[in-house]
Amino acid sequence: MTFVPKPRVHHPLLDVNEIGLKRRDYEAAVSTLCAGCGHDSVSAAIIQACSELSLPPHRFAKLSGIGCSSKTPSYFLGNSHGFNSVHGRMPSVATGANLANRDLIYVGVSGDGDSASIGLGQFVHVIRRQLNMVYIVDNNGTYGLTKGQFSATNDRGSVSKKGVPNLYAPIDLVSMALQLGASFVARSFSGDKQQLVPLLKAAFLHKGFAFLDIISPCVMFNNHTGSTKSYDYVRDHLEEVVRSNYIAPRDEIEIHYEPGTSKKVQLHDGSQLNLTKLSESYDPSDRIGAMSYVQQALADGVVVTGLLYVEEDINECHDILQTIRQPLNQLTEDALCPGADKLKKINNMFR
Amino acid sequence: MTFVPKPRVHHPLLDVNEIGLKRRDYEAAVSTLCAGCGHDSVSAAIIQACSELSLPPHRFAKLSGIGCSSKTPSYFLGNSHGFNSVHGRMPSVATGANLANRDLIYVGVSGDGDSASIGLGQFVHVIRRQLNMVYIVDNNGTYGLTKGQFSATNDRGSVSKKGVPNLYAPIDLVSMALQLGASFVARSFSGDKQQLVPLLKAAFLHKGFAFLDIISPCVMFNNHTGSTKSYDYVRDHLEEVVRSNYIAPRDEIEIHYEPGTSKKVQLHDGSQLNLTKLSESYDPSDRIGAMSYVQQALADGVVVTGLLYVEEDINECHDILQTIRQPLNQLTEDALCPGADKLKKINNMFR
Amino acid sequence: MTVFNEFTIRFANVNGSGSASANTMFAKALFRMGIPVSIRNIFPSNIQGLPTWFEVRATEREFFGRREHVDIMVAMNAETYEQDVASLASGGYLLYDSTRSIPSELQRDDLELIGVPIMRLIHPEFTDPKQRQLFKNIVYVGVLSALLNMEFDVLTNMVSAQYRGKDKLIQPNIKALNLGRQFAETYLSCPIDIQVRRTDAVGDRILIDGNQATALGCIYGGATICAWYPITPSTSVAESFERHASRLRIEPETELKKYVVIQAEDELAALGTVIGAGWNGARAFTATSGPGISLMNEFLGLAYFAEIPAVIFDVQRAGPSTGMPTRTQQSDLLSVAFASHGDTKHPMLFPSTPTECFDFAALAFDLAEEIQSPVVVMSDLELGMNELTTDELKWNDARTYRRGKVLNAEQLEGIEKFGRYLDKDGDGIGYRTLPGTHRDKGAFFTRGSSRDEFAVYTEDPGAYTRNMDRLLKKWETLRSLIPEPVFQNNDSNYGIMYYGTTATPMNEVLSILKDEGFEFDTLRIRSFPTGNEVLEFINCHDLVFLVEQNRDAQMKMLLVNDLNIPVEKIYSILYYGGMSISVDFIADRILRILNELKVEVHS
Amino acid sequence: MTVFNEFTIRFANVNGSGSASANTMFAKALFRMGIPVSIRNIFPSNIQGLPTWFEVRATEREFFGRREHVDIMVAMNAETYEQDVASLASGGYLLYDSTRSIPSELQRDDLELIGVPIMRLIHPEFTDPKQRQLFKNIVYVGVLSALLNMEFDVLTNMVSAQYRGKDKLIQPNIKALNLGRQFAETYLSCPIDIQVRRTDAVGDRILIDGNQATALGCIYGGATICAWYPITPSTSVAESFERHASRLRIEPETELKKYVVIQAEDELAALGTVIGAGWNGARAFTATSGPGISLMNEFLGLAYFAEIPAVIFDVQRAGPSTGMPTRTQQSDLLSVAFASHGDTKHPMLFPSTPTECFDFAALAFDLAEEIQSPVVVMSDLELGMNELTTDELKWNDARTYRRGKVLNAEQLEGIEKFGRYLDKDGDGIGYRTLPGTHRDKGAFFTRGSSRDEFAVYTEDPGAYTRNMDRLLKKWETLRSLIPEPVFQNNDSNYGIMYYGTTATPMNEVLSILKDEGFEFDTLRIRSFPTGNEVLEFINCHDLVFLVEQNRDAQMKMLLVNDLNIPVEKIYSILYYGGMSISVDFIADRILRILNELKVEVHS
Ligand SMILES: Cc1ncc(C[n+]2csc(CCOP(=O)(O)OP(=O)(O)O)c2C)c(N)n1
Ligand SMILES: Cc1ncc(C[n+]2csc(CCOP(=O)(O)OP(=O)(O)O)c2C)c(N)n1
Ligand code: SF4
Ligand code: SF4
Ligand SMILES: [Mg+2]
Ligand SMILES: [Mg+2]
Repeated sequence: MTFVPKPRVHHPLLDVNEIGLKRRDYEAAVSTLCAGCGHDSVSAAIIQACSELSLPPHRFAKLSGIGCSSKTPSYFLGNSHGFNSVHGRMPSVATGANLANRDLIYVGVSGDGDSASIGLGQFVHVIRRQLNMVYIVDNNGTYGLTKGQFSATNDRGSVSKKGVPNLYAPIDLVSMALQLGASFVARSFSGDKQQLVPLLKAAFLHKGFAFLDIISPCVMFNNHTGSTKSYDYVRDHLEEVVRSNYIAPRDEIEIHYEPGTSKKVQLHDGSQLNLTKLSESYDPSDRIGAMSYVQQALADGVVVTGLLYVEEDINECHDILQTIRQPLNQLTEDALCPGADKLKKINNMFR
Repeated sequence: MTFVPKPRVHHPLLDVNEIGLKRRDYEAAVSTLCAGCGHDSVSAAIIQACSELSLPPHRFAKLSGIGCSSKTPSYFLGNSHGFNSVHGRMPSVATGANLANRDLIYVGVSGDGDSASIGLGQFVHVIRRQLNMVYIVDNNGTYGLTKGQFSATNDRGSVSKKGVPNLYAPIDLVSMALQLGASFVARSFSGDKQQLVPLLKAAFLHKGFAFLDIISPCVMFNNHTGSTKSYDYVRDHLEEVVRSNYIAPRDEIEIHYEPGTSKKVQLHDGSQLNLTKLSESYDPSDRIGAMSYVQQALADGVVVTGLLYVEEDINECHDILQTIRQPLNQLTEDALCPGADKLKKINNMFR
Repeated sequence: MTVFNEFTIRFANVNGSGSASANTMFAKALFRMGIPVSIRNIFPSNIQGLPTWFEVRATEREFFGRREHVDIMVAMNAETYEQDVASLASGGYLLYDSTRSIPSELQRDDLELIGVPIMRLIHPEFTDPKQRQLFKNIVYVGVLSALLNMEFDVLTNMVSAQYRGKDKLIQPNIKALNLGRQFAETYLSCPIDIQVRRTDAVGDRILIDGNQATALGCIYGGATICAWYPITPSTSVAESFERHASRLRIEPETELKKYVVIQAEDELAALGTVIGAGWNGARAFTATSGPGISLMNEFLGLAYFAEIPAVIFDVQRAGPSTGMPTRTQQSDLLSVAFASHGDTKHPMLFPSTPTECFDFAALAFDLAEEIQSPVVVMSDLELGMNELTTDELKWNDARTYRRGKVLNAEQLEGIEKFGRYLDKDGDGIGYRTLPGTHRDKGAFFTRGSSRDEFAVYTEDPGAYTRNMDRLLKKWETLRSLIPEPVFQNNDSNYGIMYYGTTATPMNEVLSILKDEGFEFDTLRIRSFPTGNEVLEFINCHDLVFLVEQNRDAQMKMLLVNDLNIPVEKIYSILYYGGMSISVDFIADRILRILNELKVEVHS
Repeated sequence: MTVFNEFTIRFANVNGSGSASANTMFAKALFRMGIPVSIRNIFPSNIQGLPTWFEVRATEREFFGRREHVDIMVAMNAETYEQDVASLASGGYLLYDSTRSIPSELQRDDLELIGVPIMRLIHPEFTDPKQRQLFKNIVYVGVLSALLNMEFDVLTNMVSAQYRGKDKLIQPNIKALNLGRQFAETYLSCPIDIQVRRTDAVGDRILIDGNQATALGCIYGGATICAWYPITPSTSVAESFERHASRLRIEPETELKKYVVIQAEDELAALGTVIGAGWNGARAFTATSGPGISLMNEFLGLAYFAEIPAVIFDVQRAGPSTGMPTRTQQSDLLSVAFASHGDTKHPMLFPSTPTECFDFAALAFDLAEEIQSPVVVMSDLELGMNELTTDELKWNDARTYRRGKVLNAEQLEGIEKFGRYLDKDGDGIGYRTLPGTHRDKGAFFTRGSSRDEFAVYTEDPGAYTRNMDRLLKKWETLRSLIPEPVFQNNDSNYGIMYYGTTATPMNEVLSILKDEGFEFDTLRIRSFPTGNEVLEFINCHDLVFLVEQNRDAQMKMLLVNDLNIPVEKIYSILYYGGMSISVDFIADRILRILNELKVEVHS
């Protein structure tokens, strides 16, 4: 994401971060989700990532659709504006918001029902527009808020709480995002903070559309044996292929990895991502290869995680549209209204 | 497609086909499209394919959305019912129709605006449901009926009639269909009848979801130099990777191809498809490989055509749902209403 | 003085804690003792951890409506304790968990306090925290059984029946019931002044919610295709349909299904599927709520104009937008009646009881096919999701489905030139054909654009106007097909009109008004459009109240315009807070207006 | 007797043949001679090969409305020849291509026939078939120039101006004009009895269509974001906005854009984008037509309830459903007014001229931000896509944008506790803040679900009801902000009300009625809701006509309910055939009703 103060070395032991804020400045209202819900872990990870990056909370705009997942923007960054819109249509609202003010950090939180069913068209088209935002799907394979129907990301044969198997093949949002050319595509697991927090940091600093599919178990309706989106199942079938490490611009820490398996990505604000390939055959800079890998793994029942693809220096939506640097919502009358004299000339075009 | 009389050897020189019908029995109202519109060639190919296969026209149901392309069902198979529904929502209407009567042949015609923008969600989900139908997109990269705006399948940099370049990357419906697990995926060109008619025949006999992305130039708004969906451009950039040949059950013709480059697919009615690989590195039975190939070609500006992927013996929607053999719309009161006695017992459940 | 079989009890719990099933057991036990009950489950729009209330009204007088105050409060949620205490009527009973003491400032002097140390009772008996949580609820049911003098074996039998097969669960449940009952019998003065006793006031009625009755109506009405998208409070229509159909609609030889349920990707696709099926001659429906109705607008217009049968159940909740998803309202009337751009009108049915949900569901399929148009059954959360004592469901085997004007191959043979949109019968309804019917006759093109009588596309103003006028004629035909309003004559000059769930409180309201000296005739509207009865009712009365659960007097607006009714005669009683409209609210508003108008006491 | 500057001419062509630009050139030439003109392009819903008509009315008397019959017919389409001949007034002129002879049964005795062998004239001069096709149209313009006595250099100057830069095209066009003119001068008796002559009746007016004027209004009104989805007849709003903005809204130093146009994936996304932008403080709009309105329902409800400014242009076409996409109607009123489930109401503005399209577009942005709600400008195909002689566009540089109640960081500093939905000013409108404004004050959560005054989610019936009541209060505030109706007083006891494009024929209708002895007061409604003027107008007149272009008397329905107006006083004149409502139709219906009511001749 763009236009945030450059974060400096993070000192986790200090009470306040680089911009003088405490962790609780990044917190918000108490969650009303079920105890143990994966979504709360995602919110916690967002809080940690933002606070460690020293991003100013009030420069965020949080957007969501409808669902348990879509409620979560109430539970992090309480000092930023949030917009809980309608089911499946967050991407378009985010588009409008972003176009109006390119200087904020946009984070959208959606659910698998919200994004893979009713919102699928908008999901695809916001990627096509390369909107500069972080798009998170709290993926639990179920419709939590309406009490446990299968969602379109649920795997064929995965079993409902009542023992009924899902009949349809899943829609894999990661494969879709890869195919559609999202410039940052990651998958993670709400139960794996170690992996999730660095990924979120990278996403917040990425310029362009950063997509995170976060498997986030629903303890109420989809955490039983037989479900492929339960904590246990995901832990057992997870394969991390790329580990990402965020390195702040002035961070002195030297990280050593096996040569050939590690790769540095320069972020536009000067910080770096260090990507470590944990799988020989995976290359996070090869979009088509990544797609094949992920699809093959899906067929094999393996949940591939990590920063699966990243491409810096792409043209985000404003670059494509060639809008001015200044946020459109800050243009005043002088800048917008051509005035009476000009109108006289315009009238002449119609004579 | 299912439940059609078995076609026999076709004698192209006879006036009537196997079921005693003439070509004009497959025709319909005169087209009101622009002279030279690619869509009319697609309609002509449908007429030819159906008549050569001796399929009974009145057992078809034709469905469409809105657009020049979506008008075309009025221009073929005049003795079958048609339903010109609303923009982008043909897939759901087709779903309902098919569920109501599994014994008809369903052909949906859509446009790139209709399927890749407003109808994208429905397109994806009808594939997920594996609906037994032929789904044709007359792909011209533009909104014909609303006079030439770019559609989402248009290539980045392709230029409008007024000279404005398209800013966004295209949505490739073929890649999408492959990724989502459609069991029959083809691309063709309205200007290539030789390729198109056999593909349509194969599609009509395929059991499951058969998708055809047919590049079909709009002579009015998208056939100029600089457009990547013009007749000239497509002809120059076309690469046929698999040639398909339909072989009727009792067809005696022996086809010889180089061993290793040819492959026979048994259709469920006993007929066969003979697929000839024209490209060394292409395998129409490898879904993930096909996806990579097509995506790579797209990046290289090559239009890959042919029967790109086919899988027989899959479970179509009715198999998945385990509906009875008899069409639901033919069930009578006896079969549907449990009756007064049963209701007495049901009442007892609520006491 | 002891009151028998007449009281309202409210349980205050935390949601996701299993309280609903314990509370339902309590209510059902009363019902099994022959006492008519109504139930209201007031739950938050979340899954776990927030306040929730469950109200049971036992009423031999058949006063099923909601009252503003309750007689007994089972206050199990510390968070809402204050407002729960406040909602008790004076002299009411407050049952609370005395394991922890309650701050004295939260007490009221005019209440009977019944402290039961539930946590403490549970603790030694159950070790698993989840079980402790669950059985807390059963314990207070046990306590109530003693306080109210309920037949204990009705409860224990219910437990046994419920867990048949899972026998391990029976014992702990009965233990928990006993824990409560024995504590009460030992330490509390039982029974209290509110008591129950076996009666036969229920008769052959049943206890069922509207959504389940609707689902059964769909099965009996011959629906084969359900396409839906989950949304509170309509979800259980589709889910019940699937459950019942999976037993009632299986082909025995093959175990294959004579029905299909499609969980669509959204509401647009749900209605699209229904329309495709209706076009192809199957009875199909969808169930949704407000946001779904909004999304279905375009397809509703298509079905109206292309004349396709479709049945839609709108289980209304509090709008606008996401509104209050778990609260009830009657506020989608305008939105449904005029759904979609252009000149459109859609018929609506308004059931008032679960039994009527069943009847109207089955009827809706007849209607939709007869008029070849969408029919929307307007239920609401109150009706759809709460069990109510209601007439048993009835089906007349002699009844046959009215499938409307559909020509088969034989009939087509006899027709010179088929014209889909000809008005052969002068009722505005044309003959249709289904795909695949005939080799070379009767095929036509269905479209949302204008066409002539032979289904040929046209932009001719004359053909377009004829078509639109025919649709108006169909609207008039419809008036004779829909259920007429229910009239209750008390020879009064004043009238009250209401519809749907505003019917539930009405008999008690009338009784209160009568006590104040006012008698009323009533008219329960059951459809839009209506027949002429509504106009007559208004004309025959000096003043007429119209009770609705919305802000904008939506039914009034529809009536005024559909029937050219004098606006000034109608007084709207409008409640839109999201709870079901209360007896007190209606009676109070009517009395206030009568007072303002200086209407004299009747008789 | 020669008539000057008063006639209607209709061109019958085949679409996609380039006729529209020739016909427009003809109309514009009249306009440049100082004669007020109105234009009606009647085109099919396809791209090429079907019949299309283009009508020009030249009228110094300012009678811009459509008449049922025309004075001159340029019959260039054999397919529609019969109906084209029929549409001529008695004594009218029929110009046809005499290259091929016309069957005599298609002739009428009461017409002046003007045969011109256009194809034959063209053939030797142009060889390219496409050119032949194109220049046919220019030839008949040349013929007309002689017949009507037009100033020829007005035409030749237009050709030169139009093709400046593409000089190669100038000569053949002028040649074609000359071909026609010279033929006429040589072989026909020129001029005919219908003639034009230079005048200054146009004054400083312009010739522009409503959509283009709307687009300019958006630019002047400060819109920075346009999100849209193509649909006839609204497409040219967005396309004109983009075209004009690309010249008027470029940052000179960087050549970057001070605006954004997003062609969304559908109408839902288009309005979603507008709402996101409005929430974030940019002026944003979408333009659509009926089907788009249907799809926008859910988002309209969100914007109403979450209180987000949004401007929507609904360029209406004939519904329902796909209807007649290239025909005009005023039939989306109910659909827009009550869009979305739950208790919702949306304000509408009704421009009658392109100038008012400009004014109302700019106004809509002020209104939307002031009332924090969607505002829908209701245009139609007739107004949006046809050029009309209209007042020049004016802008007062002293005017400032009214941005509504938005708190900046400084103002927030001064506030103890910010409450987004507090009604501080008693007008029902709260203060909002934009994202990113202040480090730790003023952030709040926007949602479509219910909340209290401090934007905290709640299901409390009291808070919900307060909020809904405040929205009603806002509705009342709105009445004072919208454009008042235009009243024309003729001291009559009878009134006519109309709105939008039904205004266009009205001055001629009044003149006809006056000739019959009836005078009327008129009221042109410009908004919904209205101010009290409408109620007063109805109260002050014995009978009132309300003219609309829809079947269901949609405006009447809105007025009756919004103002509690006595229904029986209003007589609806309804036309819904899809052409623009004609002078003849209105006058005829009004006279018929007056006759039925036995109203005596006035004065
Ligand atoms: C238009 C519309 N349809 C249906 C609903 C009901 N609804 C609320 S949340 C939800 C599903 C949420 O599932 P998901 O997005 O996966 O979120 P989760 O609760 O699982 O986190 C649905 C269908 C709605 N609010 N709006
Ligand atoms: C809801 C809705 N929005 C917009 C339109 C207007 N519209 C008609 S056809 C069309 C685009 C058609 O493009 P495509 O599907 O590619 O078909 P083509 O004409 O190019 O064959 C649009 C936007 C509509 N009919 N309905
Ligand atoms: S229902 Fe599931 S998704 Fe929703 S809060 Fe509970 S655990 Fe989380
Ligand atoms: S506009 Fe284009 S797509 Fe439409 S009919 Fe003409 S050529 Fe075909
Ligand atoms: Mg989910
Ligand atoms: Mg197209």
